[in-house]
Amino acid sequence: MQLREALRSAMTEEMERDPNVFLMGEEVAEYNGAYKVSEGMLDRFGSQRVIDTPISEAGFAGLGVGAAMVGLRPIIEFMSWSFTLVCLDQIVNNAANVRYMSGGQFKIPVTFRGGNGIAHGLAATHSHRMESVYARIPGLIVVTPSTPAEAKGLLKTSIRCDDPVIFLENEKMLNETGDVPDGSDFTLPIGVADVERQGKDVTLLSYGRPLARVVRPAVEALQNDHGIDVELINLRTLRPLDTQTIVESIKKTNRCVIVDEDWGYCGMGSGILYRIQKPAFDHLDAPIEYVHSDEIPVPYSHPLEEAMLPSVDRIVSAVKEVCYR
Amino acid sequence: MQLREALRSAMTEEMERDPNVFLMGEEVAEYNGAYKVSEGMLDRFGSQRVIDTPISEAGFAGLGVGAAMVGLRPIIEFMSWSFTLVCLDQIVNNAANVRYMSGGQFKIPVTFRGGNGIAHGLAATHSHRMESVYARIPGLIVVTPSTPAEAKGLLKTSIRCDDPVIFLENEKMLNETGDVPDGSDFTLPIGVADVERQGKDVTLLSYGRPLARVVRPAVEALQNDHGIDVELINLRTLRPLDTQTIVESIKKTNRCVIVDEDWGYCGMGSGILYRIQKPAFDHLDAPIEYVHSDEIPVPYSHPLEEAMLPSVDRIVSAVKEVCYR
Amino acid sequence: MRAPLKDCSDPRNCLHFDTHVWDTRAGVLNRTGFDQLEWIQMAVANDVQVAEKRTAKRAEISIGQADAVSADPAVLRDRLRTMMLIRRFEERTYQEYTDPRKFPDGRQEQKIGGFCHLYSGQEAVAVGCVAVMDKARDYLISGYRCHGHSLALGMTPHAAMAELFGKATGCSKGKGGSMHLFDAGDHNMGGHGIVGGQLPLGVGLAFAQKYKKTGGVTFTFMGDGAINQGTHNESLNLASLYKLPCIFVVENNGVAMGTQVDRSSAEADLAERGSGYNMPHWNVDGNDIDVVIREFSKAVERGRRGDGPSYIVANTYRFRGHSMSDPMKYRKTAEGKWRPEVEEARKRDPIVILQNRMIEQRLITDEQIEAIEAEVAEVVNQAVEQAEADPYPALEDRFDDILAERYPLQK
Amino acid sequence: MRAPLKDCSDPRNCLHFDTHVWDTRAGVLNRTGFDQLEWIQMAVANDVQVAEKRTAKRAEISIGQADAVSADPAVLRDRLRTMMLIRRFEERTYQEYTDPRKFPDGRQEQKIGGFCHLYSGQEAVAVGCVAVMDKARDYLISGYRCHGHSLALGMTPHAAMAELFGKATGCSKGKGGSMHLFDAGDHNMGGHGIVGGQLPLGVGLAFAQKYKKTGGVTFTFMGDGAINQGTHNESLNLASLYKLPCIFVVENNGVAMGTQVDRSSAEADLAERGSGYNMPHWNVDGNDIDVVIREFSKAVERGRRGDGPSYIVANTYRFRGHSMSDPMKYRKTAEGKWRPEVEEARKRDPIVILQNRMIEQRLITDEQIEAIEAEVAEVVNQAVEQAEADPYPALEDRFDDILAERYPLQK
Ligand SMILES: Cc1ncc(C[n+]2csc(CCOP(=O)(O)OP(=O)(O)O)c2C)c(N)n1
Ligand SMILES: Cc1ncc(C[n+]2csc(CCOP(=O)(O)OP(=O)(O)O)c2C)c(N)n1
Ligand SMILES: [Mg+2]
Ligand SMILES: [Mg+2]
Repeated sequence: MQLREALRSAMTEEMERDPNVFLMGEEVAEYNGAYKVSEGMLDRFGSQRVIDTPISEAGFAGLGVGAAMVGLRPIIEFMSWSFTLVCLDQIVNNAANVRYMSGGQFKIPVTFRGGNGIAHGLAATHSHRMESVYARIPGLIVVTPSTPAEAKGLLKTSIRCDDPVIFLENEKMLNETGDVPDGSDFTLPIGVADVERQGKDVTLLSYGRPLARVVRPAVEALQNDHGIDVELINLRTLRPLDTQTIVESIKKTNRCVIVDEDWGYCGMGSGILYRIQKPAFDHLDAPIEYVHSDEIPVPYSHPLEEAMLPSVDRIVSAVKEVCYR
Repeated sequence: MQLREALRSAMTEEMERDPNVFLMGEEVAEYNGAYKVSEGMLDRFGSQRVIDTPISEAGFAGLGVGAAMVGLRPIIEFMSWSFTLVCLDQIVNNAANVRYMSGGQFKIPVTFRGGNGIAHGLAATHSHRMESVYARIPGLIVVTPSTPAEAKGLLKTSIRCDDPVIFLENEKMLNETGDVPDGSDFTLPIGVADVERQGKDVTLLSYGRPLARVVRPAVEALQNDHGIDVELINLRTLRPLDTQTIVESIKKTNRCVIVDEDWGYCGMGSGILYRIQKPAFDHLDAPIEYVHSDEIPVPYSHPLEEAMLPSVDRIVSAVKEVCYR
Repeated sequence: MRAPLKDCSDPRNCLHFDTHVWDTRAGVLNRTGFDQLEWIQMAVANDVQVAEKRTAKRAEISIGQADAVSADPAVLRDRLRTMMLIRRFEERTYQEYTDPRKFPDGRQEQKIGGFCHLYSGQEAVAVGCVAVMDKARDYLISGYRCHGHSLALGMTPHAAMAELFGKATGCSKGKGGSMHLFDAGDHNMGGHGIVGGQLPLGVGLAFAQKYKKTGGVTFTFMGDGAINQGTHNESLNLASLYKLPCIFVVENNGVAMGTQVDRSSAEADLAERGSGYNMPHWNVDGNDIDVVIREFSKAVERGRRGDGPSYIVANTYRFRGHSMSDPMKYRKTAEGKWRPEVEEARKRDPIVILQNRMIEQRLITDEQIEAIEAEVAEVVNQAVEQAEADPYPALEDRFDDILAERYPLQK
Repeated sequence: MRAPLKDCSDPRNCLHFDTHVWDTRAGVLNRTGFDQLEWIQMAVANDVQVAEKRTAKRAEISIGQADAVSADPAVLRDRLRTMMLIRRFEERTYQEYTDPRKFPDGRQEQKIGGFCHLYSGQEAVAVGCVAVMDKARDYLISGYRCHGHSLALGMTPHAAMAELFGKATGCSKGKGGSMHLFDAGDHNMGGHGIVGGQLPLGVGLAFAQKYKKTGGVTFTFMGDGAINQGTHNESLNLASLYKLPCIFVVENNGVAMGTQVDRSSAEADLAERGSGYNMPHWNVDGNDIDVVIREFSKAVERGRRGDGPSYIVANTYRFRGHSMSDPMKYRKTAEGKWRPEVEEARKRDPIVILQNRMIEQRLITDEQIEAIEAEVAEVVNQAVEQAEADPYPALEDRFDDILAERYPLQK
């Protein structure tokens, strides 16, 4: 199953399960989704529940929060998380804060989803990696799948979750295929990292798109070409972070490398690094390495963009460095 | 001189020096500034150069960027940096990216300034600490003063700077007084941290408002009550970070504590921690401690708000912990 | 005894407001320009000329059932009491804000923190609005100047004052404060601190009402300053495009902080900002509760009928400063005296207007009004006393109410 | 030979657009509703009735000096050539986007990355706009559909194509790409990828023009989808409040991605979205360059005179899909055939309109048109060849052009 199909089946099943769930966003209905994630859903559920919007991100993000305050369970699709720079206030001050500011009177069961990060050739305005911006905010849940099964299992839990969920896909991930467990009961837990591969030499932390693009290939290269046995942890949830699983792993490997496509400084990896450096300090034989994108606006030109991104080579070097090889 | 007067004198001098400098923002002119920073400036410079705006942050932030593209040097005042959640796109995609996306054809000499962070009793929507959000962005400069002299010297350099500067004040800082060197030639450098106090036992990093509120008192308490000799570094510039000064200090003290009022995870301190943990790793005798606000939306109620903030006690404990005392 | 009801002398509050002119296009109720007398005269002239054609359309929006004149005297007295309660609450809040709590050891402490925005002078809008609401299915959402709306919706002065004091017994357990008063039970959807930030939420509430076919409507309040936020454009368009029962109410008190409307909006007739969305948009006299009730009722009926949103500018006046620290220089002459506008506005005090009208119509006596005055003063007194005696939240409570679920979560 | 110039059959492109109706208030040029014939008739009738009163006001905006009919034939031919160059460039871009670069080893590589939005069909707007600009002092800023504006302003096809190819010789050194074409020398202020994000920048450019008293104006372009962003409200109000020489141009090509205007805007007459700001707002036929020139000139004069901004909706049609991946199902019947609208739009091709008019007026011959066709094809050919031969930027160059200063910085 393609990852886009997994997302679609999660949404379809949840909409069938609960009439309060609806899907709204730019081009989700008549166009069948800018990236065809919602293909066929308008036909299936009708225009009351699969709803096209004008290009008004602040308007419809806030609409989702308002509807969630009174019991609907909106799925709000952003064509790109980059565009949420125009509506951050609605997510931070309304989705994340209204529950607290009302002393717990409201639940905000809204799921915001769409493509996050670099999707190649889109240049600086369209290539924002927003994970650290949202993961920093108390009151939000941040989830990021990397396989079709994760996409389905995590999205279903996100839709059922009574808190606002930031669900980060990536345009280039949508064509990826993988097995997805049968049955509409299949869900995956939020707040639990997945130890994708057991290993004894080094703990490698990553999430989302770079896993398939560079991290898994690097892990293989490290084993085959360098004899380094990597424990690979796919974080899946960025807030709340499953610190326990990570620290347990570092206690075993005594080494840690973080890989993401964010900018490093104040980026996602910085947050992860902060969460673990203290509990892991006594177990670390080397500083934590953090492989991230170059700290530059994302250039359009393909070779420059390629050069700025974490690569298999950069990961291999970083792992070798913490292993002092 | 009050800090607000120092800001005013920096703006006044720069506006006298360069006719391309102007001040724009909500209530800056006829009301004399929501916090009286720009008091008297309308009378002095007239309504062509001291300009009130409607409550349209995205509009006037972008106006500033556009005007800067063609050679003006706008000072854009935000009543609070919290409100820039509604105009982040203008700052990130326009102020920070236009130069790069045009291959360097434009300079963007705009200064955005206003109160950042917690100003007491304003609750979750009005208490955002935005420093890490902006410090993460390539293309921006982030500056934060803590004394009247710094306010003046850094603001003058910011206005003269050809890049977009995020200048972070704090409402509760404006009444603070201190000496400011005479003369309109006085400026301070961007990108240079200030070793406020030499010490041998531990390096303490902080910036902005908490310095006066809790950090300096804690440093005194540590010396007097615990015999711990702190090297206190006032960062002054958050992007680009003066990593060199920090690492030099840690090489001497072998211990480091970061204090800010941000949320920890993916917050400012996380970014700083990431920048230094690797170069400092071999010199650190303890994990870096990071004292930050509780990771909760800012509560209105005074005792709760007080409880969430870094305190002298928390800083003292953290310092004692890294000193293993 | 009561200042007599005069001809309006402040053009902003002039009764011309509820003279509405019909645009020729279907369903669009147009506004009158209050500072462009020529335009008003012109419009009225046109109105006569094409009166025939318009009659059919005008009938589309009939007068609401809540017409004040025909209402039960007890209901009218209750409305007056609510307005007086709000006024008393706000004026007491002013005192509480400025009088610090004094401890035996000489220490002082501010009772109310942060910003505090009083509603005095605007009571007819909130109380008139709630009068036309069906609280079983309608919602109200507002900005940070939300004490009046909250009390009108039924929040007890104690729950409101305790929130201002940051006490555990406050409506939001002390976590929201003055700008963020919520009461889910009253369908009071807050209290929102970011100017314009509540507009998309209001659209979302109305969306839910349409989605669930409740027949409810949502009143979405904002100030005259908020119309200049981006959310204004997005929210009006979405509400009209989806035909949502969202009633936008601009409380035009003439000023945003210290910026008068003509210095913040390029078009001084604010109802015009509601054009371009295929939605009725008009001005009403926000100081006359009967006008508010009559005009808001039209919007309610339109919403319930499924015809979509409305945009109403309620023109009123803010008696106090923007927040507590505001010296209101913009209302003073160079010599520091109040400008005549302030005196004029006092004459149009919404409470006095209603009192005088009720006296004239023999629905109330001076003695009864004084009894109400005493009663609400006592209620507010007790609220303050109780709130003052109430405990602060336990410090550990600050970690509650952030998330609804526990994590890890699998569902 | 050329498809004959017909009466407009697509109401969107009907010449009614440039019939403008005056509002009675000072300086406000109103729009005609193109899908509400009744309203148009009504408006026209009113127009006659109050014609007397309006004459004085209408005179306020006189016809611009750039009136097409009186222009030099060489100038007209040059405009036609620019339109044809843009068309040829865009159609070639379409090919280059879809034909990957093939290497001897069989490897393939896309020449143009990311999104690419073609301007075919809208040429009269950009070229007409540049015709009324004084490039020494005026600016133009646009959205991501910016190839046409850039070429019209004078960017060489080579600099544009090299940018699309991500080459070092591109106008932005390969760093901006298709959506972010800039040329400071041409006063081409970009190329902006975020829908509506450029509007405040346009206001800022106009602010600088007023501040420096240059007499210049700024054309701020957007699509019909962009009018639903928050920045639209904020920018229009700021521009009018400060009386800035900012000319907002909505290129209404009927669709935003796959969303037709009537599904994105509650009011289908988009010029109405410019009301409420005390600013002239009207529709023009964006497919007729002479109309564009005549109407835009009025806005330019207004701006230069210091009277403030204008809001013009140029109604046109996008011949290609939104971006390269768009199958345009929304323009097809259930059987996958083009809907009649597409055929109609072809008949209103802005290039054909101008060609036919010039032929009729004996300003050009068929042979001359063919010569231009051949010439622009060759220019584009060479641009592609040169761009293809050009080097990519050096990898280290990616670290340049971020900041203008070196840090630490003291000044
Ligand atoms: C986005 C944003 N910008 C600025 C502020 C600061 N602020 C709070 S209230 C206010 C004035 C609002 O005036 P108006 O909308 O007329 O409401 P009123 O106070 O008159 O009720 C301003 C500028 C804010 N809260 N949010
Ligand atoms: C804020 C934002 N939201 C969404 C997008 C994605 N997007 C790019 S173009 C477009 C459609 C714009 O249509 P319109 O404004 O009519 O311009 P046109 O493409 O017709 O020229 C959309 C939704 C974006 N770039 N920015
Ligand atoms: Mg106001
Ligand atoms: Mg369009």
